[in-house]
Amino acid sequence: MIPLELMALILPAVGALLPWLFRRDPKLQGASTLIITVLLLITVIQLVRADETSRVTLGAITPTLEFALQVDSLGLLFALVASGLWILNSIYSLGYMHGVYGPRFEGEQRYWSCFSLAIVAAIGIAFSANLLTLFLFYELMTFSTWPLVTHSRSDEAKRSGRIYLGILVGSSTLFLLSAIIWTWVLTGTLEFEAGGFLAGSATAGQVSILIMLFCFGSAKCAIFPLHQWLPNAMVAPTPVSALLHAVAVVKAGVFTVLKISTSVIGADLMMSSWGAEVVAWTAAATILFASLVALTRQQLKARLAYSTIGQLNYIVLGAVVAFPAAIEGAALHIAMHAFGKITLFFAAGAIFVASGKTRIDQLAGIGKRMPWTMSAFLIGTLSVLGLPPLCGMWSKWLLAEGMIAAHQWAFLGALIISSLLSIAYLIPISVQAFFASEPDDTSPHGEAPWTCRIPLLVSAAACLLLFWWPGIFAQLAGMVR
Amino acid sequence: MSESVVLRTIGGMLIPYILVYGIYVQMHGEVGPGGGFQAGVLVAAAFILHSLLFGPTGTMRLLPRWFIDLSMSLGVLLYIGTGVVCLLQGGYFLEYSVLDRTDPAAAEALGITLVEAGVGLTVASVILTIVRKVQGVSP
Amino acid sequence: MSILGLFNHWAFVIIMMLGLYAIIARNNMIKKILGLALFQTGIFLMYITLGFKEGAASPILQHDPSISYTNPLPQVLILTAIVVSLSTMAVALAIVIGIREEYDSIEADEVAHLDRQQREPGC
Amino acid sequence: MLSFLSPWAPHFPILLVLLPLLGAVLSPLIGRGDRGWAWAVMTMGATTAVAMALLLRIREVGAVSYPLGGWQAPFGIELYVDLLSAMIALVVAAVGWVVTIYARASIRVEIPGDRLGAFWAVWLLAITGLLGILISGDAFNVYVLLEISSLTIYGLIAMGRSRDRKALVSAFNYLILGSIGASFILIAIGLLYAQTGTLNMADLRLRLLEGGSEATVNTARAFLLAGLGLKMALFPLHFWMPAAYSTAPSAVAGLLAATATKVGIYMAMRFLYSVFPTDQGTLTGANAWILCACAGGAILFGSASAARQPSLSLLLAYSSVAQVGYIVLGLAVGQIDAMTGSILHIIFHALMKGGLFLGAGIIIYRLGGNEFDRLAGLGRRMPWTSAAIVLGGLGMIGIPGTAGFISKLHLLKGLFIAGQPLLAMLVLVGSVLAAIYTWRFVEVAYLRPVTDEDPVAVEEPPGMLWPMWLLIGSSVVFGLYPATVVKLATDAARALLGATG
Repeated sequence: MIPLELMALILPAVGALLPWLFRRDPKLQGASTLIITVLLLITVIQLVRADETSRVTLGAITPTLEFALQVDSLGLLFALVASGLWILNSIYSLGYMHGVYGPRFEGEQRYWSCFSLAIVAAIGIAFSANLLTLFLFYELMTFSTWPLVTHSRSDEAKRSGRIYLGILVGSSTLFLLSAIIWTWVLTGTLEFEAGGFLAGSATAGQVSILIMLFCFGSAKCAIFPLHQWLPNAMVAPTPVSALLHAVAVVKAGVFTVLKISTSVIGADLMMSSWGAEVVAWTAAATILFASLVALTRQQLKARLAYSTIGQLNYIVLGAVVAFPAAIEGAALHIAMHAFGKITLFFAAGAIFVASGKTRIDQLAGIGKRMPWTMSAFLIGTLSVLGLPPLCGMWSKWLLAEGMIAAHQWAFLGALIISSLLSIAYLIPISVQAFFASEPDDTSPHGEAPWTCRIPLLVSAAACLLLFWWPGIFAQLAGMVR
Repeated sequence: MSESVVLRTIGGMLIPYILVYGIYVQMHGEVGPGGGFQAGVLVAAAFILHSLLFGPTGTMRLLPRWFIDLSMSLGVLLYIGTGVVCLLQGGYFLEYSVLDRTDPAAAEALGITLVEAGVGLTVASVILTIVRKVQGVSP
Repeated sequence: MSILGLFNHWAFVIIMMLGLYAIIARNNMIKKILGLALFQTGIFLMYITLGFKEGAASPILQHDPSISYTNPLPQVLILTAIVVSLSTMAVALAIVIGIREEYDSIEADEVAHLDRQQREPGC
Repeated sequence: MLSFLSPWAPHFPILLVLLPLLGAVLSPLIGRGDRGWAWAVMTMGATTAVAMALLLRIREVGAVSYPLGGWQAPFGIELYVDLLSAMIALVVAAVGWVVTIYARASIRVEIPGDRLGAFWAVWLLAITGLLGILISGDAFNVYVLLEISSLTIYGLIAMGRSRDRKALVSAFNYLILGSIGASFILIAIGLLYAQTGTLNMADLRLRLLEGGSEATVNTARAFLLAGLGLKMALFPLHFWMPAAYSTAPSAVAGLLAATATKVGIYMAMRFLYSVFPTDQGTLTGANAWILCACAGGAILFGSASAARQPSLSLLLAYSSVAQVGYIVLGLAVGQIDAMTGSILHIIFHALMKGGLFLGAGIIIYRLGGNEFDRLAGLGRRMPWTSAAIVLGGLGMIGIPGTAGFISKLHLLKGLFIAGQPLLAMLVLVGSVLAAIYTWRFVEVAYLRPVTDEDPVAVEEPPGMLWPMWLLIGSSVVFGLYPATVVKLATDAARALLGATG
């Protein structure tokens, strides 16, 4: 019997092979991916329901240093979000890719295969038992998503790919890896442990430097000044932006930060170290900076990307402030922001498929032509803003509670100001779409195909439902603190 | 190739003596100065002289390429073979004394003679090959 | 120990440096090889002088226990090293013959020039 | 597994050189072409089996000594094999075997029949020399065997003339520099002999520990390091290597990249740590600093130059310059984890770089050269070759999951423990530079469209493909399941440093 944790890795890995096996038949490629996604979700749900989980060893370097999996609540939260949204995103991909690139687009196998590999990496990061395993899958994620970013193979894609890889690989090898090895040298272990294992092995100065190395090393969390890769990655097809650059990749970054805060360094050390403060201020500054930049961006996807940068740094802020409520809020924000932001990206992609529009000023009056899409977009917007009755409220609430409990008024202020700013850059899109009149020269178009519409409606509905029944996500996030 | 009759005659007369001297150095190497290296060079010198006097093609006919190649390999084989026989006799590689357990001293002498013969054969043929390469005689 | 106390070292270093100079300064490949040979000969000299002992006989076994011999081992070693050097010369000459066949020159700078020429229009 | 060899167990060390030597000698009698190839493959297979058996035996009984001719050390010539040398010998033999299998097709197109001559004999002789260095316990024999391998390698490189006449020039330059390097080593050995009166390496150590003229010993060490630096292409003595590797026949380049420089590094380890006296197992003063500086320069210069080369072969060669830097860095620090990292990198780099050069050779075989201009769209034209090269490149970067990561991990750990975080940073910067040069290939192969006149798909000869994948694949397997090798390397490093403690 294969352990469920391993199963969750193997399934998407098989999913990465299937497109090459079925290269002759595109229908089969899509169908097989869908089956895999559903199986993966079932596996993850089984893991959530399981009472006890065991440690699974994948390989060993030395007897004390292994590639190993170990499930915990934070990991389950991330895995559940990633695998659940993967289903929606695969359906959406079918509609989007065939709508934009034609029924048999070039690099189809590569597209599906790399997508599955990115999910392998996400699951691996979620379930990793130690820093080494986490680093393994962290890098796998970088390299498996590069072909997706450069999917169009244009010069722009090539340039973006260089920035993408340059920042992510550079920061992870220079900072994250050196932090990991330094931790290893100081403590002799890399195994995650609830409450951290660094206490007692390192001086205050070392801890501070380590915190900074770790946080700037996981540049996937898009902390300033290492955020530039994310807007650049928007050159990728929208499903990639939706799942990977709003959910899987970026959340892998903040997940790493959160995990290190809770299970490597420990909340107590975090709260007392100046390194955490440096990171927190940087995160706060990033939040405001990203919100301001978002205001100036006219490309819809670019604006969403900067919004993502801001939202990600909420999580980083929560993780480094490290008060229980802040940690819980940060963990919950991984899930809640995911549902809201993926809805927005799905809608942006649907608009592109149906009308070919990418700029915000082109969207005047589009609500009448695409009522379903734009309604979902509105719901997503409100959820990202954190307004009731949408799920985004819970995580922001908890984050704010954490800041208050920690007496971090400046950071609370940053959260509030950025929320106001996000009203300024997101709401006008919907307002314009529904209430402005359409320019005369628009060519008529209808809604996007149903394969695009259904996923976005489902995710919008999820935003609503999760407000009333945050259920399992809230439970898992509660267990993290 | 020399056109001078004097050189050809005198040189031709010298060749057998050089060869004999080479063989003497080879055989005497076990008890005095000498041995395979020196003998090999002397023997080769005889044939180099031959090729200078009568032209490379003449020597080629005398000692065809396949023969030189063969003796090159055979020389090393003789060397290794002696060592391997020692191995098979239960000794270490090149431990000659095990060749004849009743008379280790004679066995030593036998072993060293065989090995030196191998060295001589190889050195002579290698030097001839090098000289031919420089002379530009292609096979 | 006086400067001249290690006379043999001075000799071998000077010979070596002469060889090295030829390798570096001479353009002709054959002369470079000759320089290399000189260089190696210097080292052989060092080894052989190592085994020298004043007033000692050459190491050929004589049935007289009172005789002191020079150390035979360096000579044996150097015999091997000479063979190695000889092989090096052989390989070097073979390569130079090849260069001559391909480039029709054995001057290092001319050969380098020909290579550069080949590259430029080739791209 | 290899139990049928057990009656021969005491003789494994000599068999390790005897088999390829016998193969080399008999090879001209067997014939050229395919028959010669089959013979070479058989020979190397047997050699690999012996190397494997030797390693297994040493793991059981510890280091093995073999007195040649029954003369006991320190009077006779001794073969001495310990864990370190047995591991590297296995790598040399196994990679040699795989490359021999590969060589069949590539030699056929790159060396015309009338030039083939005694190719297989020379080939096997080169491997004999390399294996001999590894198992020799006698300093002078190391020199002789080093020259045997070097001379044959000069010849092998020169055989690249049919594809690129520059091979002759690079072989000549390599010969001159290599001979000077070897002469320096000869001087060093001579000085050591003058100081101690012995050539046996274990005995040398004992007598050097007794004391003596420090000036002589230091001079000897300086000559040795300069000579070995040339042989292992340590920056700034690396000039010969890119030219030689990029013009040699591709099978030869694969063999050299995987084995030749590694054996030079092995000699440095052997001499610096188990012959010369060390202070508590570490190098001190100028020795350590000069080596660290050279290694650092190699990493930065090699990686940065690799990113600017016009062809894949040159890129790989400069990458080798950098990788030698990593290995020497671990060697110079003399900390046990760093040394483990170095030993691991010797092994893993042999697999990866060997595989990469074989990949570059397949491209030459099919496209006639591997300048980047020709490689546009290679990802679709030769998917398997390109994929292997990318995988090998990831190993050069040290991405976790590849073998390169395992060795770098240990190296970095050692550098941190030794209190050299700056050097560790240097290694990491090198990794980032490696990402740049690897990605140069990736962008050309996968993002640049295929030029119109070229046919889209090119057949990739399976006889060359699977040896390459064997090497690259094994590096990935070792990246995920390295425990056994790491254990062996740690033991070897401990023995190497502990012998001095």
